Amino acid sequence: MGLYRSHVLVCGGTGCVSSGSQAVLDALKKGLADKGLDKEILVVATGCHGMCEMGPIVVVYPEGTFYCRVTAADVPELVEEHLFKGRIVDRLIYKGEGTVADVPHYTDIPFYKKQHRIALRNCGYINPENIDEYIARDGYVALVKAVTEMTPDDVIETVKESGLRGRGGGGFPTGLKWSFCARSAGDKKYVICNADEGDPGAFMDRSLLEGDPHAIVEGMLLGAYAMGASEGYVYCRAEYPLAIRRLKRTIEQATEYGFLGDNILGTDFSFHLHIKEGAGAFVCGEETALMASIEGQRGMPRPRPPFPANKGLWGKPTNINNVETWANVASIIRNGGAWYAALGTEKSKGTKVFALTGKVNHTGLVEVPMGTTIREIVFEIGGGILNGKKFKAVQIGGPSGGCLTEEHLDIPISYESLSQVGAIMGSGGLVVMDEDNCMVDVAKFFLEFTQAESCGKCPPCREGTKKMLDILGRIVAGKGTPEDLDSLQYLGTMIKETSLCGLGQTAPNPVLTTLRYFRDEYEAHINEKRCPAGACVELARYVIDAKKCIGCTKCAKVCPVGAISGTVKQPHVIDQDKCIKCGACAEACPVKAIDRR
Amino acid sequence: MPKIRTLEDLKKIKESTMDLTGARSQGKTRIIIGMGTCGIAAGARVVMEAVMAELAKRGLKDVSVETTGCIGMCQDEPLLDVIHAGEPRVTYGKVAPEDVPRIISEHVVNGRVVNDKVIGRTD
Amino acid sequence: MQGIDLTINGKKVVAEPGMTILQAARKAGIHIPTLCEHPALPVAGACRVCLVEVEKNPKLLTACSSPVAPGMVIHTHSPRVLEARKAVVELILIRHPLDCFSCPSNGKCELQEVAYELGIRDSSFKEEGDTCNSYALEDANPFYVRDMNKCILCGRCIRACDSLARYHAIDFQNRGIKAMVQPPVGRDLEHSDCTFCGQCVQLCPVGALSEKASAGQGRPWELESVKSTCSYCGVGCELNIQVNRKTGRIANVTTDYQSPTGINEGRCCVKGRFAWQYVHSEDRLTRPLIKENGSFREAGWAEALSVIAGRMNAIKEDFGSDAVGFFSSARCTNEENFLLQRLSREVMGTNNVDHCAHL
Amino acid sequence: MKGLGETFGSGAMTNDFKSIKEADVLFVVGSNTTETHPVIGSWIKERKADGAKLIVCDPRKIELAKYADVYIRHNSGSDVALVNGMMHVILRDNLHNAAFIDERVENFEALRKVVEEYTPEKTSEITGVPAELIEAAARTYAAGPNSAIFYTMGITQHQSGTDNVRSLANLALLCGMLGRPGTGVNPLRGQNNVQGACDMGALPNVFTGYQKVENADVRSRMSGLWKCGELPAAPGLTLVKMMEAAGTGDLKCLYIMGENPMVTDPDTNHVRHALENLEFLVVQDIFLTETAQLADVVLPAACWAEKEGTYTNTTRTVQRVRKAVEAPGEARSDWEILTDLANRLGAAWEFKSASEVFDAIAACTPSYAGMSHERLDEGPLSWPCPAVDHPGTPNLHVGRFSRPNGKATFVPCEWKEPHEWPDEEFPFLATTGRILYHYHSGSMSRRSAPGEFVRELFIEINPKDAEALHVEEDAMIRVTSRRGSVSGKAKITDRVPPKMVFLPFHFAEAGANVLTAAVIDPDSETPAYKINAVKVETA
Repeated sequence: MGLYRSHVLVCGGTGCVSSGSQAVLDALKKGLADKGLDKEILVVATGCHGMCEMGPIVVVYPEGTFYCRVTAADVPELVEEHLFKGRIVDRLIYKGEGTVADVPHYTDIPFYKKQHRIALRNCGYINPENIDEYIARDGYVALVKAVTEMTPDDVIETVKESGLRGRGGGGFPTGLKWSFCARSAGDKKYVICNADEGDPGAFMDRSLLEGDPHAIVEGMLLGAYAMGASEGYVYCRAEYPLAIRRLKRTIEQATEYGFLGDNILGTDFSFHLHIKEGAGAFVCGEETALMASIEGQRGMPRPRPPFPANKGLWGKPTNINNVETWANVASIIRNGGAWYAALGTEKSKGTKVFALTGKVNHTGLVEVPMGTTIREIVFEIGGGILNGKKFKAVQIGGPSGGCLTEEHLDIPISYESLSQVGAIMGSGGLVVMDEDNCMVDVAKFFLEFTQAESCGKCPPCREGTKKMLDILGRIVAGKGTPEDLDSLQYLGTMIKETSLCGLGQTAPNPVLTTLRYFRDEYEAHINEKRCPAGACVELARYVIDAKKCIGCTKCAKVCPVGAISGTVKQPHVIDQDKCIKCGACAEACPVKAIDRR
Repeated sequence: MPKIRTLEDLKKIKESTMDLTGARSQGKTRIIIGMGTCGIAAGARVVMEAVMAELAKRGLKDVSVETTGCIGMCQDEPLLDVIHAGEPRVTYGKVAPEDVPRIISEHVVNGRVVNDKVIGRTD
Repeated sequence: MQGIDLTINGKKVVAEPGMTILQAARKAGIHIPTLCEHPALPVAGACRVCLVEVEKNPKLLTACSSPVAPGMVIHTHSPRVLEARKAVVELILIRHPLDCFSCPSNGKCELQEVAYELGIRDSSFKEEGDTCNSYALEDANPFYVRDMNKCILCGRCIRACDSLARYHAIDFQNRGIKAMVQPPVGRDLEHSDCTFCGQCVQLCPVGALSEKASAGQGRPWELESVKSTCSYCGVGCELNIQVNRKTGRIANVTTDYQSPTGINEGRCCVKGRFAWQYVHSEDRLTRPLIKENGSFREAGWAEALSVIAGRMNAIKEDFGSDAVGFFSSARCTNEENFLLQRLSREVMGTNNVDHCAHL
Repeated sequence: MKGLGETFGSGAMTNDFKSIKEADVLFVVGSNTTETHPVIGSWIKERKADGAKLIVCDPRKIELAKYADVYIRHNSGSDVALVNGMMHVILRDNLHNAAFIDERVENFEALRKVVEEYTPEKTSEITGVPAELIEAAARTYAAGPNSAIFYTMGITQHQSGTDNVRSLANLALLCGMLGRPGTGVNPLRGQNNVQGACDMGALPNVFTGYQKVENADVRSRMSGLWKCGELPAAPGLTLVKMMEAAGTGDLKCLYIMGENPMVTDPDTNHVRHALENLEFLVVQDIFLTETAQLADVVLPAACWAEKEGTYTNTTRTVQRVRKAVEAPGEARSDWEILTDLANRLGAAWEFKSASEVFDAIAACTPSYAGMSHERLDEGPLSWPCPAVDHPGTPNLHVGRFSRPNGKATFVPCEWKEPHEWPDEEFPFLATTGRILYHYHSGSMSRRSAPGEFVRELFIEINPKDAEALHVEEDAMIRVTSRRGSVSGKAKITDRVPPKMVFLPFHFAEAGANVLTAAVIDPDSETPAYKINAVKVETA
């Protein structure tokens, strides 16, 4: 094949596809062909770049120019100007906050500059459906190296040395976990990739599977080799059709190259990989429930011990890691444990991928070294709070994580530091909240999720979270009592103490952490029947500012319950007892004299 | 497709695929061709094709070929810049396709500037 | 196999390898309350009532599921354990109706026992309107009644159907507070794979499942258990006939999953457990009947037997022994079959005796 | 159980229940186990779930078929051909157990000659089963290592019933699947004490423990033990023959204890005629059954829960039955009634309890000699149990067969056309049997909860036929054979193959046995319930 002077990468991640990247891709191919540039310029569909709210994203190499929100209509200009004449199309390039003097290279953009991509290293950079591109990025080098030059123990030792810990949330040392499974006796062993990404707003697993599926497969192969497993499953939510399609393609290609199947690389190491589509129940992310689901039973956790390493899938020794964990393995084996361990904090090594969402300027996927502060993520990478509002809290670790405050902004993120303040790493959800968020309401939102997703097997999680939810419901409705706070505290503690699986043991976290850091908000709801953030409808109060009011009577006219009185040209007043908080008056007021408190 | 057995097998694939991804990192050496209307009028595209052909012929993977707009020395078009990482930018003027092999073999490969074509250096 | 040394509540205990903490404790005569656990069923670890404290272990462990390990130091009734256990039971009691007075399981209800043991009168978490009443009583079939308002989701019935009856007719449906044990979505029990062997009913720890025919037939403590053998198919399941001496009637039929003598290992089918009411049927014959010109009249034993003896002797006299025949029965006891063939051979002098062996 | 008697020397189930848990291959033929023996059915499913292979042969797609590795839906009455075909494959591929045969079995060559003919192709023709299924079944069974056969009336209730059993016995011998846990040829007996009734000599040709009445020594020992005179030497009439004799008037008096031939015996119309033709009929039962209504004297008996005694189950295991409640009114235990009657007929029996009767059994029955109610109160015992210190015998034929020379013998059989086959006039094949919820004549189960659940006769019919006949679910249809006609609600299901209907026989008011023929297996005298040519119409 000829040499291409330039590559145009079009994001093919779910996010960008949904915002029309396919049309852009087609338009580009056509445009280049028309201009006769298709011999010298290659168009590539890649996985997610992370910065999804900016999609569809197009990156032009070698310059690495980062175009965002590109539409098919922009393509002719892009071709004519940049690709043909080499003139950057200013209006399409990414502008961070404010203006940018000269065109930034992809990696100079603040969103990316602070990042350190290991798991995500190929996402948005290669065509995930082309195994050769993965190999061009040193793909499968680790596998060949391991199988031909290393003993299984060497592999485990390297992973131990790297300090890699479970990225699914538990944070259990991966190498140690592997050594358990490797040591446990069994004629047959399994490795499983947990791709049952259930946290609302989380999509790192999906992006990894879509953007660099071979890395996952290579990681699992290395694990299988290290632990002596001959069969593996990727348990992926059926809601991820693109990821599943790419995985299937990946398995085909890897099998064709002899990385999967019998006698891999001509050795007696054999490994067969299957895809199991999950129904997407949240609890199936819990490893024992996940295995039950693969076995065809209802996804429900079972107590451990016995641990999967001894009695796992179909009673055989089994090792489960999540997508991100597997995605790190190949790089670790290729570059050595020390290389990975050089990143991060003392106990939490390497990098972690976060899904940054909520009230920040740039939402998206972020991979940073452990030890990075929340401030760096929210304010430097995320570009700060939307519309210059005031930062209030971040919910870290998904629905069963904790809510952290201003005062935690500068703690370096690590498994230890987070659990110290009552949160968890979780799978890496990072939801930013501003002054408009009511923390009681936020806690209620997350608890509603966990309660609805509780499998119902154990009473603490099934009954306890429901009872906590009842109490929170009372509080946001202004019917709470001071005793309710003690009940919440006690229930939360007991649920953590007695629940069967991780889902239940962490479910109370949002409530417990908000109780800890935002108790005043709870008390405002209870004692003053007031929602400081003005978010809780039942507690909202509409008040007419006598100074602003011009007495036009518009408000009185629209009020459905006649709660507003006043004479023409005179300030009006709202009878709070009658008011039903519909907000019609505020909309009707021509001078914005009515505000909600 | 024969099954992979060794690192060698991998390397072969990597080699044959390098340009796939090589073009995605600004190479150690950059060749920048002025592609303004003036440049194109003066035959910049023919020059660029010659560059691409030469690189392909020599199997040079670590050279990125970029285009840029008019840089304001229209009288000397076609313009071709060579930048070795860490060295000043050398600009060649009135470059003809037949000059390309020389520039590439002398300058790009062996680091010897082809002085008779140089019209400027900038840091 | 050498034993595993443990300490439970300060007492040195030797357990066998592979035992769970619960088994080890029971062997040592130490009581740990349970709800979802049953020796005949696979472990679930669902109800959390058997949580115990194991030193050096940050989390409390369910005794029913945790294997013993050498040197374990276990506390089954430490303050931490008791608080957790109490909380769990009170959580279960939030929705569980406390109408024990009228509940068919009163006296054998394991939730009642556990609550009593922990000194719980009512759930401190329970609030107005918490008591579950969202499930309609299911009594469409003649065998047993389902009152899912009382279900504590221990899952014993599901495991019984799965691992004993081997039908998997029911499973958990829905999630969260709506989770409930049901036949497959859109089907009622009568149109599911359920074959009404009733093993789930016997294994239900509360009053969610109860035998229809047993209603009002006697409280558990009034019943006397008589071990016998099922009279239906050729398997010969061991059954326990529960008799209420006050009424002289059968209250229900159960099986014993721990019985050393039961060849059925506690299993049974719909007939063995539920097809016993015929014993008390109105249609039972209570006096001998003699037919006179086409219709029966009641008679005493002496009369009936002498009529039979007279006629049979006469026929033997007139037509010889082989003019007489005997049908024995594959449903009668060995003793009865033995005597009938003796009656035929020894007394009437004919080998004309057979039974429906082949039907 | 004659088929097994002559091949192994003993006619009972060869293995116990525990043995199921050790089988690697379960071969279930002519047995709807999950309905007729539910607990055994659950063990079979459990074993299958734990990794054993399951072969199911039945014209009806019974529940077990769902779980089968190999499911064979062969034509009714083609069992002999099917099994011969399997043996053909096994011999062709040298999968048989030569060592076992050399050491323990006779008459191998004869078998080889017979099964030679039954190539998969020919077998496929007779059975209507694809050749590859027959091959698969053969290989699976032979592979074992431990393969167990289970069968019920689906095998025995044919004119060729004994041949069917012989064939299965041949198959087991051929592969050496006997004498070990997890193997065996296991007839699952239908009724709770059918094994016991046979053991007790409630058969025309043998005393207790299958001691032949022809044998003079046996007779004299018995008369000695029973302190009575000469005992009759000539074998008596079988049940079906007695019924014939009653019809012709040769039999004058019949004493029926706990049986209801009006429902359970073939050709109900003939049975009624025969019983009415008797001079004197005594029926001893717990209900005024269809049969009792024809009696001259009816005696009220105590039922299962009201008496002491023992049952012997299908694995030859003797267990105690205990009195739980009082019998109603003046009803008495059968053993009391019989003792009373015998003494009125001149005997001098002094039995005071069922336990004493059992001791008398032990005294004259070698295989029961070591048993007593006292011992049985400790737990069940399987015969043979010859001495009080003998633990009983869960598995038969370990090391040695019960035939005089200790060896078993092959009894090769050729497949024969059934006595009756669908034709122009009677195009359907009707087969009768049990269902889970009822038992035999239904006199007990229909007076209990199950009676409310399954109230009346239903007739299984294949969707294709239902469509052809324009029959809807639950519509009344009439099934008519050369002997009679019965109506019931149509149950449309592919459990039955096209051109077959299935009728449970528990419902007296709509007795399936109106249809059946008194045609019997010449060897075992078992009625051929499973094959009846009938026509089906909307009623």
